[in-house]
Amino acid sequence: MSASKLFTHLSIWVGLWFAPLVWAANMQLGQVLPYADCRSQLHLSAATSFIGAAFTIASSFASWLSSRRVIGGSGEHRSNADFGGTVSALSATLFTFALLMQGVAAMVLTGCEK
Amino acid sequence: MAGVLLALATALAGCQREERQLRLDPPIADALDKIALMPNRISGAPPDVYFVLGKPYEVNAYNLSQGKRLYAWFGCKSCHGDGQGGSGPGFLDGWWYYGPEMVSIFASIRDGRPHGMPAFGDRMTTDQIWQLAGYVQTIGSYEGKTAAPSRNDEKQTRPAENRAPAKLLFDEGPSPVHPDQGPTP
Amino acid sequence: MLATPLAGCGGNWQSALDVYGTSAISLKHLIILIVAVCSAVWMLVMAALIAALWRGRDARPAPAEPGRERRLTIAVIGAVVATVLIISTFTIMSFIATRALTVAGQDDLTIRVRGLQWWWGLEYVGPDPSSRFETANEIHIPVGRNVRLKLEGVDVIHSVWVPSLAGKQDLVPGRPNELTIRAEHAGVYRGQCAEFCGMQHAHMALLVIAETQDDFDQWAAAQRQAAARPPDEETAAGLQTFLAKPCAACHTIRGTAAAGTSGPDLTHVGSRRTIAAGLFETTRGSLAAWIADPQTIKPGNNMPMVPLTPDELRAVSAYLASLK
Amino acid sequence: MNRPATTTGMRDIDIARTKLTGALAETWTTPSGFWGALATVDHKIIGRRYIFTAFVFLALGGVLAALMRIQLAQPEARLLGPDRYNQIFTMHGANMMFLFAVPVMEAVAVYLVPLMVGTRNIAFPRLNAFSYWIYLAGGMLLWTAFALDMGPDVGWFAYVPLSGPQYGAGKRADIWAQMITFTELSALAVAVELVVTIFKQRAPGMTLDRIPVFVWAMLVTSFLVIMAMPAIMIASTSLILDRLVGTHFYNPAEGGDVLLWQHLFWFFGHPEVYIIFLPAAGMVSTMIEPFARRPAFGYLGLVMALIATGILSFGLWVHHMFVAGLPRLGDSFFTASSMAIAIPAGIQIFCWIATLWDGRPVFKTPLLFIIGFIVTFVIGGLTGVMVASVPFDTQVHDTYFVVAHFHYVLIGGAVFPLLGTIHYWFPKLTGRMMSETLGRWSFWLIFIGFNATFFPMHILGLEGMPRRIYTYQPDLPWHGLNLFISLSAVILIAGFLLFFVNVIRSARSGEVAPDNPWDAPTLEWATTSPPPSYNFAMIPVVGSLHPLWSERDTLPVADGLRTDRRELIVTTLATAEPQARDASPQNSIWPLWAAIATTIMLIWSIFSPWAVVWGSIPVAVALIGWFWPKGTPEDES
Repeated sequence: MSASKLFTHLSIWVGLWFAPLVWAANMQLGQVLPYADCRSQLHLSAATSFIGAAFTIASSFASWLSSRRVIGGSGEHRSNADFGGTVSALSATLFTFALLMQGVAAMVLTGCEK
Repeated sequence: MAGVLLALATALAGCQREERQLRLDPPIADALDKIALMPNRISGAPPDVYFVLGKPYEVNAYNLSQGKRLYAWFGCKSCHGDGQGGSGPGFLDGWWYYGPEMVSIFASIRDGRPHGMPAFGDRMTTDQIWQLAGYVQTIGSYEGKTAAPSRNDEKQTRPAENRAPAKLLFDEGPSPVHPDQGPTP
Repeated sequence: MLATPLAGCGGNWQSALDVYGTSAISLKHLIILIVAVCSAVWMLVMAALIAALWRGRDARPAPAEPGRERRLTIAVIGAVVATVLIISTFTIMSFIATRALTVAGQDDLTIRVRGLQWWWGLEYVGPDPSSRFETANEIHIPVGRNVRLKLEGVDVIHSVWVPSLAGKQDLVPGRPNELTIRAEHAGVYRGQCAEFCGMQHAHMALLVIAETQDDFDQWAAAQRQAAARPPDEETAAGLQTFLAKPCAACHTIRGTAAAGTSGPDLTHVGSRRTIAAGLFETTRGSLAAWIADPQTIKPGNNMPMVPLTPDELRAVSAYLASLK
Repeated sequence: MNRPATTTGMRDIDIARTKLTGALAETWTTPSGFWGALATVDHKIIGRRYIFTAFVFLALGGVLAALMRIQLAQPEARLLGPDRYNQIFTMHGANMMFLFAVPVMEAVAVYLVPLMVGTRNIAFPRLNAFSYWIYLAGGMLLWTAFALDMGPDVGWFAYVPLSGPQYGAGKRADIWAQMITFTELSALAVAVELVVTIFKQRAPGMTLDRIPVFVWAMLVTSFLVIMAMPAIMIASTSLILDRLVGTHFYNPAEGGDVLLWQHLFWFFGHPEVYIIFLPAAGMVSTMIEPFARRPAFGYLGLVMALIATGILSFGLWVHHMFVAGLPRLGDSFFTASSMAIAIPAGIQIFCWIATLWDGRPVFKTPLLFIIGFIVTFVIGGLTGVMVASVPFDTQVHDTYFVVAHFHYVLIGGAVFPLLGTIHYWFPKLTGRMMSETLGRWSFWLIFIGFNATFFPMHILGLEGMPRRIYTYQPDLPWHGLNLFISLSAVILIAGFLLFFVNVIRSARSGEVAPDNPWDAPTLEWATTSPPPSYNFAMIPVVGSLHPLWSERDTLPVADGLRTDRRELIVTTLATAEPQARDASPQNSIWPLWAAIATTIMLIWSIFSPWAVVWGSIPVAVALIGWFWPKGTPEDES
């Protein structure tokens, strides 16, 4: 597989591999940062959640755009690109929703509640 | 197929080991109290009912684990430590003043012994004493019993009972923990 | 959904829907709101399902219409958007209610709650050591005050749950937890261990008695006292039996030689409403039945069957019942 | 297809069509007789065995449930003591989760997935045989122990310290932990086979967007198994180590942590729910097509929902620990993820309703079960949203509300589709149709009995009845509902009995089924009922998502496979272009020996850590026999 082909594949599916990674990382931070939030009166976990949401929504767009590019081109596998791009974009949107809700949680709660 | 046979074989042995006899009928408890000791109060014969029941206090996992509970609750640790000994003798050194038989241990707990071992006969019921005796024998045992309890959820001072701590420690060489202990074997 | 079976609500003393604690009241509002919205959602989905099935009962193939798929797509997207909105509302409501779960005011009364197989050990922790005292299985609290429960799992994991007052919280060995409760009305509220903890998990109840500050102070003062001397000959004999038999090895009666710690403190057992972790009302008879054969009544619990003569049994139960 | 330059063996293109099936049958058949049955690697035979065994465990688990209902019908009942009751509810949970629900889903996939993707056998067929034997051994270990009064009594979740060395007396908890190892081993093996089958053995032309939804569901499920099951194997192994050799994973006094167990267990335990539910959702999406007489609406949405649910399921586990005392903010992150999973679930529900809306439903038994599934699963999903909320959960956690919730999700969400599946694919499994009359009767009995049994449990939970209690006191207001539930359970049990009667009667004397009785669009219906040992005489070539609808008369086929040895086509991952011909293994008795050796090692290791050393020798011998080169060279053309 050539480098450019690999890149195309990765970018079509980016919403399906990158967005979950961001979300999973934020879940882990959610177990760590509340202690820091509570001590320092900051909203670190809110910040990471919203930054994560920005990343996931970007990956959703990236999936969509690169799949459209392949479909617009003349190469083979256009149906696969359509499928992969749509599934990835939709999934990334879902993870964005989860991250946004986590951000809201970090705004409502201080991290000290046990 | 072999798995089935193996499972059956272990299970038949395990049957009695896993049973949980929660209530002892008072007549049986009475009968269990009637041990026959040698005149020097060392060794002797347990009552017949003990064998009829299948030596439940040596081979039954539930009784052994209850014995472990009683060991902590009745303050055995304050003199005997976690089997290591203290102001009282340890059980891990391969040395039993009054013999390793269940009846001797039962008698020691029930009636007490010279040099400070109090009698627990009026503080525990008969089956509790048997449970505790079974457990104490396990600590000082040279053979690991599969029915024996394992480690406690607390700081560890010795290998767990199911690993025959006495044997493990004895292999390392006996270390006297009490000056009155006598010659090490 | 909630109407019929709650007819007997008046006498229900362990219910998340019959609530008298600050926390439980706000939780009940949340529960009713979420259940109502969810019921509406379910009915809408069922209406759509029935309509879909009804529509298609005509076995002829539908005429091909242009844009049918598109209309379906729009309908499904609309339903998904509605779902997202409802879910977001629930989530945010849940966060706000979470914040309200942990309000601990000043001037709290603190009670150390220890979960054991299968009873509750309680220690009232006052500002100075002399005001401390121990009891078991029955918490008295003053109405309208925040009470902080410091939760310790001693052997296995237990969970304290008095649904009429607050949600539950686990007692985890090695990890102390806290739960704040506050009763708005005087009354007797029943709770129960909610985390499976072995053989007698079913019989590990806890009573919370909320009373006025005066009544509470009076009760606390009485609990701080050592046990009264046996008032008559029979109870005196009962005390003697208690001390001479295995009883004293596990139970404490302050003011006597009995100082065991592996069973509940019995100094004022006669003043508690129930014995054996909520199993029976405390009477002389129930005490005698319990002592006579604990393993038949509560199989697997850690109280042994102590052989007593009928006279001894009568005396011990009379003595314990006299420990007000 | 590309014609190879040189021919090294007998190919299907070289012989006449009439002789072709005979030659293939000779190559692929399972020899009759006892040893032939033990040595078979045919995915259909193993799949049928797997399904049958799983249903036996379902029946046994049902008996336990009935015992519990008899006990709970009256306050302070004395039918069962606490010791027996604790064993029974533990066995019920462990049996239903580990010996029924997960295996039966994988079993259906073992049977169907190779047929649905149009190949001749599952990937790694010998591993498949091994996985069945290991599963059987694990089930027998658990049930033998139970029959001998040494069944686990610590709950199917086996929380430490109750299951730990100090409070779990005897070998009961070890038997639970080792049973986990058996079933996880078999589940992992099947998952690996399914992933490779789906990725590399799809019929030519079956691009990603032409994979049947059930196959997608099994692909996602297999990945969940591969990622979730190691967590529980680590947990159960470290539990056995704590209990047997005195390690301190869960001992707080020595730096262990009792909550570590809960994290490990639920990191597996929550995806587990989706390991059971996703295949069921896939079954519904696949079954709904012939009964709505139109393609499932929103293929992309359905597949996206499966994948997203699968990933999200790894971020929900703490919602089982909301009252364990973790920081509320961390808990709330899990509330957010748990709530988010309602969205893909909603997408699927809406797509199914849209399919029915636009279709012309045929009210046969499988569709009844699909409708029953939607009705009950929506309730289970909505109560799932409720328990996902931290404050709500503090009141209902560990109460009968949760019992009601997960029975709605697992019976309503997985067993209903599964029963529909059995009715639907029964002709493919046995060559006979199931009785429609009995099917309808059993559906209505199960549907009514189920709701009457489990709906009142919601109310009991809110009224304060905790889970896992062996009895309750008469002065608590739970008696009436409990009696009602126990009586309703009779209806539910009657429904299941009728289902079993239907299965047995139909298998022996049901109407003989045609190849495609439901006019279904997927590939498994392109072959005979039941399929021949080689599945397809010629491998089909797929041009659409619904090959049997778009190519009603003749399905295009690929040729070039050898007939004198077991061969199948390997295709590319994304686009399913033919890549190579690959040999598929012959029957072998060695997987059975390997399973027996593994069983001995695993059971022995309950009693002694040395079993791992000495027990691995026979395992190694069996594996050497298994993989011994047979001298058939790879045919690389």
